[in-house]
Amino acid sequence: MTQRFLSHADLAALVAAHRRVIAPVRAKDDARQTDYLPIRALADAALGAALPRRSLKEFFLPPTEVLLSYRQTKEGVEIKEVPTQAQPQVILFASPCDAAALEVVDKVMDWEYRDELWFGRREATTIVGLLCSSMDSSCFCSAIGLGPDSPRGSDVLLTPVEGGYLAQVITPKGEALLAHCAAREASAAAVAQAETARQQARKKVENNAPAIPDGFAAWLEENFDHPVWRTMALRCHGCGACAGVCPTCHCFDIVDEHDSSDEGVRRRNWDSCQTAKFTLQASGHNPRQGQSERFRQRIQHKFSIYPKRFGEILCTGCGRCCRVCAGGMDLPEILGGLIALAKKGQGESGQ
Amino acid sequence: MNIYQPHLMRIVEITDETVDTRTLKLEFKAPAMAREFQFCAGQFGEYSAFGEGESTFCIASSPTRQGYIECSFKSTGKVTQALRRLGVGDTVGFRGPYGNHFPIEEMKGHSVVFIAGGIGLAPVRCAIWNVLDLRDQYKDVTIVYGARTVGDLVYKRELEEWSRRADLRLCLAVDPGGETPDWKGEVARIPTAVEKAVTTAEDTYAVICGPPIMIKFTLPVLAKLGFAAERIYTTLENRMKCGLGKCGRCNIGATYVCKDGPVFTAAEMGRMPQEF
Amino acid sequence: MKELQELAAKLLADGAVQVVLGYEEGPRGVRPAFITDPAQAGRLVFDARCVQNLATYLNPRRQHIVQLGKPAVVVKGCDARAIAGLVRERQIARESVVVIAVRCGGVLQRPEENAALSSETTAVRCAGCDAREPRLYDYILGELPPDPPVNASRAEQIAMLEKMTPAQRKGFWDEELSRCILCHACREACPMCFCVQCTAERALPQWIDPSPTLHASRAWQMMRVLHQAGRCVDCLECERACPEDIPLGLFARYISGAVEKRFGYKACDDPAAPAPLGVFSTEDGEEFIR
Amino acid sequence: MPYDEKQESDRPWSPKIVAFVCNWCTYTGADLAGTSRLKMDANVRVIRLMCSSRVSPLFIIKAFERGADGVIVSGCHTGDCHYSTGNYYARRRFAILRDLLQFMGVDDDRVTFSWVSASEGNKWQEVVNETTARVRALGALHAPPQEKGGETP
Repeated sequence: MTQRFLSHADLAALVAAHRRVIAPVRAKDDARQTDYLPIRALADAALGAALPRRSLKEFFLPPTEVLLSYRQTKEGVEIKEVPTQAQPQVILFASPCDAAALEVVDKVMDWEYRDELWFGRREATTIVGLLCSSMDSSCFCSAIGLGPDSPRGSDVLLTPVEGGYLAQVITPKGEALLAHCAAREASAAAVAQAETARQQARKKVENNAPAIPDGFAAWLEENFDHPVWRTMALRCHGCGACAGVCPTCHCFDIVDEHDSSDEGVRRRNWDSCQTAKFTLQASGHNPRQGQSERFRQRIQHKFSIYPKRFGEILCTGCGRCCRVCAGGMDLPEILGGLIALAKKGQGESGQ
Repeated sequence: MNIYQPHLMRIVEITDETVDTRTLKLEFKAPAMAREFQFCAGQFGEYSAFGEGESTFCIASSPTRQGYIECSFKSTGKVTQALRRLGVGDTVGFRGPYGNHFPIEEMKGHSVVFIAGGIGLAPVRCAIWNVLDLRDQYKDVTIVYGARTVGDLVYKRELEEWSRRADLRLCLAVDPGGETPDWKGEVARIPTAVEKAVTTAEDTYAVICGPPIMIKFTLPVLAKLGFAAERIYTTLENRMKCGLGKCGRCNIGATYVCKDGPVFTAAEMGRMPQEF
Repeated sequence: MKELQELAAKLLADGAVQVVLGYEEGPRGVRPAFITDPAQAGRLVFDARCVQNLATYLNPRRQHIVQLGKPAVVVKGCDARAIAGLVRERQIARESVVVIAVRCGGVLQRPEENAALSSETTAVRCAGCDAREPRLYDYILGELPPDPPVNASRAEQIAMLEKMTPAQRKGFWDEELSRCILCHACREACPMCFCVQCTAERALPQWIDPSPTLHASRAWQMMRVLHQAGRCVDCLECERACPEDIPLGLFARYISGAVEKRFGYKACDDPAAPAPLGVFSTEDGEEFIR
Repeated sequence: MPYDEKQESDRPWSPKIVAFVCNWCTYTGADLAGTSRLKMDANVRVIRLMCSSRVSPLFIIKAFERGADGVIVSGCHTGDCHYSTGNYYARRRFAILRDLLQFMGVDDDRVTFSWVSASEGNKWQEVVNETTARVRALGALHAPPQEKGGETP
């Protein structure tokens, strides 16, 4: 991994040189919040503010997107394909938990059938991550094996240092992005400063939740019928807000929409396993009857099913689900409880 | 062409099976697809009525009959009602084939018992015709099929045809109260009918499909007859959207019905979390 | 607080109820608690951070809560209006729930900040509250605290919107609702949204398009608000639940105001009060009808 | 595009108005207007319902969201309802709907509520022509729908 120094001017030039740059921007409706939005100039970006309300997911899997459009003709149906090639874009100052999430979701999107809509956007996007400094008590990335300085999913990772940034170039795409910037070797002082910043950042989240232990996925699978699930979701409203803000929740619905004329579109929309309708079968039978079962699915999918199928935890510890939950459901706390149960269970079976 | 884009198919024949169940016979519009399309018994597809959406059904026709596919569905929701409004010559979308299939090859040289309830005959029918079209490669073939009432039995013409064939045993049953005065079959629920019709599990595979409650009560009967759980095959139909392992709703624990299924052995189902 | 904990413990110990729905200290502030063991009653708290309307959990469709047994529920005077609403609309029987009302001195707009009540930090919904002294209860606790400072920001915002031209108002809502992802969290958190099947989820006919386009989001909110007109209890759980921070409370406040202005009805905690849109008067104004 | 705008984009814009009318009074009144050959703008599509109280606010919301620029709701005069009191309930609902539409930025002039009896062919003509003129002056309600979130590639 090469480390380079980028001045603010370098970065400003980089923003100016690209047609579409996304970065955290102060929310119009609430100055305390930020959103990932297109920017024109580096000064539009909000640095060191809160974690953006929504993750980067929507730039790759929009809340609603057209899969195809169709037209009824006398001869039958004509289908118009949607292009799978996307406009090039740069995501600047991505939070490491959001960047990592994309790589995690890549796995399912490439599972035997390749989702060209997702990968079209992934390939056209260069991600510049930034050492996280906006963590709060809801963050638990280190429990998942990531951290505020995790390079995962970023093409370039920036760490603020005196006068600019230390840039770690992680991928060839990152290299290409910085090709036009002056190649300045990072000074030893800058490298040391960055290392201190990373350590400090790591310390801030380390104690928010216990690390996921080995064998946790297997424990969850074995304990699918554990009584703990029955009362875990009492305060959950089943609203699915958590899925909307989650950087890794990727479940979707496919629907057709038409008007009275002969044209229409097929769309893919975000969906959530927390709603009753999600698994409701045509016969009226629902395999996941109640909120306890639905919440169990959420936890199982993230911490057992996905690890089992893809070797990855489907969570990056961004903490958004706890921040938005109207019922006060708290993922780090729930995980802590489950981990304690798992350890106790393993202790007992070991005796 | 992205993975969510369907192939266009033309409806060439419509058969009403019951008051609310209909079979569509479909042909690919693109000649290349019509020539090259291959599938295995038990696989499923996503059928679309344009403007209304997609619905998941198994392919009900046999892979031995090339050039067309058939699907049978009950009109319950938005898509199935829209499919029902279509006529011969109209266009539907099809994505597939998806999922795994029945062990048609593995079963060669052995006997097969097919057990189905209600519209559960559709996926089983696909396997039945596959076996019947290669009849000399299998030993005994037994079909136990039942429905709530005589009117709910599907594929009546084929039941008629099977009943006349000497190379298979057909046992038809309707639930008590569902019989008509001229009903000649059994008046019994499926588990009872299976007990009567099937005498041995020796060298035999079982293929079973029907409502969850029927499967629940038939499996113990098969076990009592001596069927190993690895030799009992069934097919699950969870709610699906993509059929490709992405949309995240058909899983039972870590098992994705669309990718690991829809065909499972009773042994596999026993190992899954009981969240059907 | 001690009074509340003792009462909860006693109700549970006596078997009068099997679960007490109240508030407890969570890892990130106060949150709903479900106490089934009298020994755990000490977890219950009540203060200005208790913003949630626990009546939402009384929805008879929430099977996993119904299974816990007969509930006692801790309510503020304003929350009691939702209980009255549920009783009025035959969702629960009054005697099926033990209402523990707490005299309220106002709650916070942002409970996570745990600031002192001021004209900026008090919840907007406390402005104009006439229910601090609850009237619907089985037990009532605490002394009536002094009036909280008034946070007029919501009223000011409505006044500002009313001053705009229709095109400006449409622009305002288009911008806000463009964030909507149709997750329906506003519905799930609402104590008065208890339909077995929501119109938004009906496919036959499809009234509201399921995709979160601006058109569908707008249609969804209008439908929701109209269905709440005269039923809304003004608890603003919808706004609190919205992951996109859409100011849904503006709708709630505005429509309640409209119902009050036109029909003289205000959300109340009397289960016998008529639903304003379920009745009529021959004298109703029709200045808008040609 | 799921909406009509694209198809009709070649033609000059003309308002689309949907009228929900009751079977007993307004529909008969509109019929009278027709048989009397009263001159009316051709922008109004009439949907007949049994009573003005059958008009769910959803109908109106849906009409607007699906491309209508104006809506007319019309029934029997109060006291004349075929079902005695249907229009009294409807009147309450419309009052609230009107307030909400206003709050959402839909101009008052886009929605006309009226009572037109079976003998008031002339009044129906006026309602149609006035509403059309007002909506025409306001222009189209919605711009064509746009994609949200990540740009469609």
